Amino acid sequence: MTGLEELKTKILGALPELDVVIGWEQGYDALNATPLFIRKPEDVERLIIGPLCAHNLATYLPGLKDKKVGIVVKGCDSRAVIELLQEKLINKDNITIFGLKCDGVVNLNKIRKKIGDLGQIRKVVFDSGIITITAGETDHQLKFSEVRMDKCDTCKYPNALLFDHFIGTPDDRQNGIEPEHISDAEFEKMSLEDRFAFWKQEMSRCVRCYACRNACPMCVCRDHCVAVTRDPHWISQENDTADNWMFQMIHVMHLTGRCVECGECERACPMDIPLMLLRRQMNKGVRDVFEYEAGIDPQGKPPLLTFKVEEDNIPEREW
Amino acid sequence: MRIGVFVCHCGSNIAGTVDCEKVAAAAKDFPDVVYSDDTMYACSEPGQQGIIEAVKEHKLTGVVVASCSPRMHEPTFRRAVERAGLNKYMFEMANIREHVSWVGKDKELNTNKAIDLVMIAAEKLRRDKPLISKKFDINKRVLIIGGGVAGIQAALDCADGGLEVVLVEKTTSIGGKMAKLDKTFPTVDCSSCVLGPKMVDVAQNPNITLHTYSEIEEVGGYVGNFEIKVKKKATFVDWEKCTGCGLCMEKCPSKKSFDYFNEGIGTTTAINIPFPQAIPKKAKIDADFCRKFTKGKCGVCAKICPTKAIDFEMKDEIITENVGAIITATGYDLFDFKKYAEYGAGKYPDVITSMQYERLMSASGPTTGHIKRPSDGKEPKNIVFIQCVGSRDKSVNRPYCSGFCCMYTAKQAILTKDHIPDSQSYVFYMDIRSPGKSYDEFVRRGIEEYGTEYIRGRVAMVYPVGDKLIVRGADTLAGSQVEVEADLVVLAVGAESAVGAPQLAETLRISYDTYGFYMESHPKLKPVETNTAGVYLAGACQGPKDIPASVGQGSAAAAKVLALFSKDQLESDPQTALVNAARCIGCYKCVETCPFGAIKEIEDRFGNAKAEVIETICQGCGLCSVTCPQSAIQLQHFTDNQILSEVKALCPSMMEKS
Amino acid sequence: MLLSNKKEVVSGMNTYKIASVDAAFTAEVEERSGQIMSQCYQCGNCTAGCPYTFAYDIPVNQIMRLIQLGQRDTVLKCRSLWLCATCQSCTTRCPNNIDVAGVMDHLRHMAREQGYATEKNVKIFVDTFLESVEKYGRVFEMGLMTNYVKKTGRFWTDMDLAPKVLPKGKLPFKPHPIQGRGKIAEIFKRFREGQRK
Amino acid sequence: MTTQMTIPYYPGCSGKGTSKEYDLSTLGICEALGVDLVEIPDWNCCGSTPAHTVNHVLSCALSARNLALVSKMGFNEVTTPCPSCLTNLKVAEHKMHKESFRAETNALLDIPYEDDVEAKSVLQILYENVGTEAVAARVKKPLEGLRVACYYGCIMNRPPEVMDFDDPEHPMAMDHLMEALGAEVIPYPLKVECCGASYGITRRDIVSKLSGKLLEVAESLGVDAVVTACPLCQMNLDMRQSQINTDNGTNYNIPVFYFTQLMAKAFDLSYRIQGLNKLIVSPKTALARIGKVVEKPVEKVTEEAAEK
Amino acid sequence: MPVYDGKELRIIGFLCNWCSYAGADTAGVGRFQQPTDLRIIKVPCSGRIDPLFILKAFQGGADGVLVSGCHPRDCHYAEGNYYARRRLELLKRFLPVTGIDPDRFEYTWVSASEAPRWQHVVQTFTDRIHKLGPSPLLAAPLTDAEMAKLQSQVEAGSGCGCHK
Repeated sequence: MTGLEELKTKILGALPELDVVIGWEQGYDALNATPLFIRKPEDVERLIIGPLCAHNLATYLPGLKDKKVGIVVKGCDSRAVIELLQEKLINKDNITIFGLKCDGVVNLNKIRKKIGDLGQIRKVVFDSGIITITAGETDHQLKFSEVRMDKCDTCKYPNALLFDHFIGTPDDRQNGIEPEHISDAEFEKMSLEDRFAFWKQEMSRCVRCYACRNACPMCVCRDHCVAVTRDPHWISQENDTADNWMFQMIHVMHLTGRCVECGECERACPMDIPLMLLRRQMNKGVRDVFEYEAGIDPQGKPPLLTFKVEEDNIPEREW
Repeated sequence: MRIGVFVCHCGSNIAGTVDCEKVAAAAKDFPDVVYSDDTMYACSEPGQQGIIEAVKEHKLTGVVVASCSPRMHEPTFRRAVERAGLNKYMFEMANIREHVSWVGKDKELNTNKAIDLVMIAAEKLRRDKPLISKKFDINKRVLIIGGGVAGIQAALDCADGGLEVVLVEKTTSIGGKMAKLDKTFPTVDCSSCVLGPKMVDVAQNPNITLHTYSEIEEVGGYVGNFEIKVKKKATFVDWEKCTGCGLCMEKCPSKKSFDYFNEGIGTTTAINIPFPQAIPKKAKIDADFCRKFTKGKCGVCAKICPTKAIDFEMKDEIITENVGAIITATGYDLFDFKKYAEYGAGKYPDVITSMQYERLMSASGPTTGHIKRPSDGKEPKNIVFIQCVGSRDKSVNRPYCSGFCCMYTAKQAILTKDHIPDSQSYVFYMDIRSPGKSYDEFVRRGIEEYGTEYIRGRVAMVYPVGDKLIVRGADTLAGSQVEVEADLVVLAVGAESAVGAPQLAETLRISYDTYGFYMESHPKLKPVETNTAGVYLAGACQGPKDIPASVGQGSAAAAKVLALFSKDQLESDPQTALVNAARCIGCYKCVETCPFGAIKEIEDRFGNAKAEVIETICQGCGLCSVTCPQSAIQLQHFTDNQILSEVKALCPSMMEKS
Repeated sequence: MLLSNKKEVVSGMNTYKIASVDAAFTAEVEERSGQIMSQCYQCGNCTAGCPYTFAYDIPVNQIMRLIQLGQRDTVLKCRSLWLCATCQSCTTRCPNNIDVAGVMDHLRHMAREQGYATEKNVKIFVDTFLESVEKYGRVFEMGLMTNYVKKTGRFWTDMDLAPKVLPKGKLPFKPHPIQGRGKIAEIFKRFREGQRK
Repeated sequence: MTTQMTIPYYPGCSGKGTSKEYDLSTLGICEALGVDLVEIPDWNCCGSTPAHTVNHVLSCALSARNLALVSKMGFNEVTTPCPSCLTNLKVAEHKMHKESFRAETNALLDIPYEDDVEAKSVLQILYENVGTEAVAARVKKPLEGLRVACYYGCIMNRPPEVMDFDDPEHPMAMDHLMEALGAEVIPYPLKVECCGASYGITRRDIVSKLSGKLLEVAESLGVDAVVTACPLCQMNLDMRQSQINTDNGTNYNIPVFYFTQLMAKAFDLSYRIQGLNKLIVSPKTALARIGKVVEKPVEKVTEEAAEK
Repeated sequence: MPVYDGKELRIIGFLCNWCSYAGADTAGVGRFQQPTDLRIIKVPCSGRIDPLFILKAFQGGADGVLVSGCHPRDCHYAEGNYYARRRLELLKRFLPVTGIDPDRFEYTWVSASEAPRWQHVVQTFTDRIHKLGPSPLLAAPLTDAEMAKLQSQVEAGSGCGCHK
């Protein structure tokens, strides 16, 4: 992500017409970024972009439906915007998109696993694929490719797909991308029994904090999420494995054909449950059956909201 | 809630393989069940009375009946519950006959299964809410599709009952198959003499609007308020001007057009009135044969037409008709006899279909009623009739009996003797099916008085030798092979569903069987209803039928429509979707998927986008409920919670398996 | 009516004891042939089309009926089985898609296994034919003819044709055995071993 | 003509004996049309009707050996002129789709057959792969004036589920080929009736009756010759014609050709290939009609009636 | 009410009212005998079936779930089964991700007149479920063996690579 100054200029130019522009700023230390809501020109100064800007800001858009909003998006974030537009959950007329090209964002959990919790981070420098993290007086050097988010390993869309302003030059990089995430390949080798036991174990750790849901740009039900209602009463509020499992199933099924794989659920999960594994696997089915990927084409139709009389990839029932 | 459970023995139908007392006893332990008993025949008057008394005595607020399929008696019990003073939707049924006692023999397992089914019915009932039907106005016009004898009868009966009728016929004249017949069985009276006056009545009845050479393009709306788009196909003749004088037919130079009315026996002119008694008696140009269309020049008819009715530029036209009910009387078509290559059908000119033979015998036919065989115009002396051509034949995918061929063949053999006294008719048959008033006597008369020779067996092949056709068949009664030297072979072709029947069914949203015949709502008790409210069936579109049966159904369907229209308003089924506005976020996914356009986009008083169901249009499929992620739209009586309660009852999460 | 094929006089009628139907026979025919006998509704189309009806003692539709009735002996003893040429007329035209010719074939197998050979010469011809195949790998037509005549004693068979046919040089007087004839003999040997089991 | 296709060839036993002329003319015309027929090395008898009347496993084993040999040659198609051989090959092919049956049959064989060969008649190859246009193009001496009835025999097309070629009741492939040669084809209604098959030896009365019927109808149509595609049919109609005449008190003198012989004739191939001297009933008179203008038969009435 | 131990397994059927429920009725009228395991929940249309109902059934310990609707083109509501087909096909492909054997779930189309077909479907599906045996339970705690296996897999770096 480059072109911070260019971005600032563009935002300043557009700000008079907008109620708010959402970007990122530094959080409580140099390693943590946090969303920034720009309302006044002076707020723009705090804006940052770069590999720390992991948050998918599109998550805020449905809540600001009636406001004039500007938003800074990476490639994956822009897919969420497109999907929301497709589903008429937001109105394009009210939105100004500042599109970026992205070289990947960091996964703080991975960093933490490598170097432990270092307390206050003073400085973070990215240079030629190496991150240098300074805590106290010590420098820690890590390969960026080892600590970036899983989704970046397989990212096909580094550039914002939909924008009003594009910052910098689009990246046409196509090499170095893994066709499939390494976790999927390994997961697929597991037997059904092992998978079942695996999820049972994972779900037993879920604390039902709903962070995954709250971080998800496509979870637009919010207060009306069926996971917490009595009518319909899908699951109890008891934190047991079976109900946790059911909750995650509800989340996945509600994302069928809609999930843009921004990874926010997994990033938000305090228990580090591999939620993206479920979503990637579901999306694989969607691709196989409907040759469809969510959040690519603003005019596209989510596959479960339409049908074909003769489906191309659904075999006739044999019996 | 206070639930009463009634477990029906259905004589021994259920009690034979289900321990009904045990089921009733088990139900006592279910939540909210305060009363449970078994009963001999729940649907009988005493059975219903028992339910009503129990409701009153035990202050029941909901009723479960475990008996037959709800598709059988749900309406019956709903009425009983209503008589008991409850809302009729506070009722659920457990199907322990069709789904239990009749399909399993192990009494212990059956009983256990029946208990489960009662349990889920009770669980669902606990979440039922009283529902009140909405009323809406009816448009008291009726659309009748098909102008054969069934459609004509239905049209006349409806019109006599004071209804406005729109009759749509796909050919240029009404009359259907019956108009082509020479005589009818078993009375041997002249078909067109019987039908003709009825056709004229249709033309003259001020209540009937007739659209011939027209087809149904689109059907929208619902019972009481259908909107129909009718395509009036271009005839290239302005019927407002055409007087049916027939001058154009005399002058038309294209005299070898296919004669559809005469089944291709003989030819007609490219501009033609199909037969002299046609209603309406108007000319149409067959563009496949008209020289103006095929060669670009001619136009003789336009020049000589006294009223200048010819219009070569005419285009198809779509008109809209609004009606409250629809009667489908689209009839049948005849089996394509060419599929019987072993009979030389379509290959040897003197092997013809029974309908072609009708035209050969008819005084209005191409031979003015003189039976002449197509090849050389000679009068045939030996005539062989082969039955079951395209009936009872799995190898051509027509395993069903067409029902009327035995009778018309008997008739044709008798008429043959009348036409040609020194002729001999042979009928190859498998079984003679003549169950009808005076039908079998008629067949016997053919055999005994007219000397028709019946030979019990199928025919394997027909081949020509000289100017004869050798028919080689079997006489299974004599146990031998037989050969007949015939001058003419008539194939008694069976009935199959009309061309385009499945497509029309889909337009009408009614179901049809494997063979394209329309499905009645109940094979015994609702023979002219369909499962789509406001759409009725008459005649052979439902299955092969002879004239009296078709006429009977025409009248029956008309009676159904008259009964429907006897009220000014209809009640809609209240088991419709309902939006919980508080939860609706206005994404309108439901609007997108609703097959009926029954959901509209509205704004609440704060200007928030919301969805709202039009109850009278909603058909209650529940597609919207699944589409809505926040479950803001719920199909009443099949809510998420109701289905969930059934699932949870059957699969209680914490249950440990041993 | 022209009943072209008047049947020759049939011997006296049997009373079939319907109560003692040999259901195992029906089942065996179904099992072997893969056809469902109850699908036959006796339309007679097989008999109508069968070119051999005139030579049969029981017409083919009645054979089908007798199978339904489980009349094992009557069926397996009948001459018709040996005269069916498997011309497929019945199978092709059966409205119920029953492979009638296939059923006849299987009946023949059963008759053979149980030692019936009502049309003896046909059986001799068949056996002689297969002997020739077993011996040489191919049919030696001249040898087949001589052997058949030897076995049946019908020395006059086709004598009239000899002066016409022999000069045409179409009938070699010596067999042309194939190299792999041992392999063919093996096939027969294994087959017989299998049958014994 | 250059080779268009190469296909393994199964002549059948009679091709090496009583139907030598069928074999020779088949090879000759195929060569002329660019179809390279490669005889299966060391093929064996298919067992014909006798084998399948005794046992299906045995019968299929005999045919499967030949199919396996084809497979070994590196082909998955084989052609034979003889319908009886074809039936056995196709039935074996058909039955051995089923795994259990295949295993049972392969148990009798040295080389197992792997369910990978399809058998077709020479007629089918000529009609479908070569085509009537190519045949017509190769004609040097058209058969104009020759009136023929095409007789296919009972098992060339039946049962349709197994044979899978042409119409089972009114096949037309041979008719079209004869038309391509310039012959006048008279519609023959008994195209698929049985001739009496191999009962000539055991029950001559049967053949006399059935083949007699075929000749009776052919004669009534006024044809000059009957054209066949089956050695057994040809033998019954030609070689046994004198017997038929004796038994039925008739006096037919109708030559019976293999369709390949007439093709060879029209292609003007050598006499050896035409093999007309092998026929029992002399074709001289019939062949003399070629090139002569023939009066139209009295069919006008029919046409007029049809127009009415 | 528990299913009969040893004799029955827990099989839930979701049937549309117009075709398959009616088809099951027709099978009953025709006395087409079937195994008793299946418990039918009637819904108006296969389009009413939320895939989550099926997952809910599995969560509750169902051993098999069968969905049956009108044949494509024959939906009483014109289009319901087309949507259902998409949802159910995806669910079928997703089930193995959760570790539930996809053979435990089947969807099919049976019309009101197809009694023999319904019998065949019930028989085949029930046989299949009996072959698979009882489904694993989410509610039951992991056994020690399962725990140890998982642990060793994670430590060995195989299995799911998410926690490497």
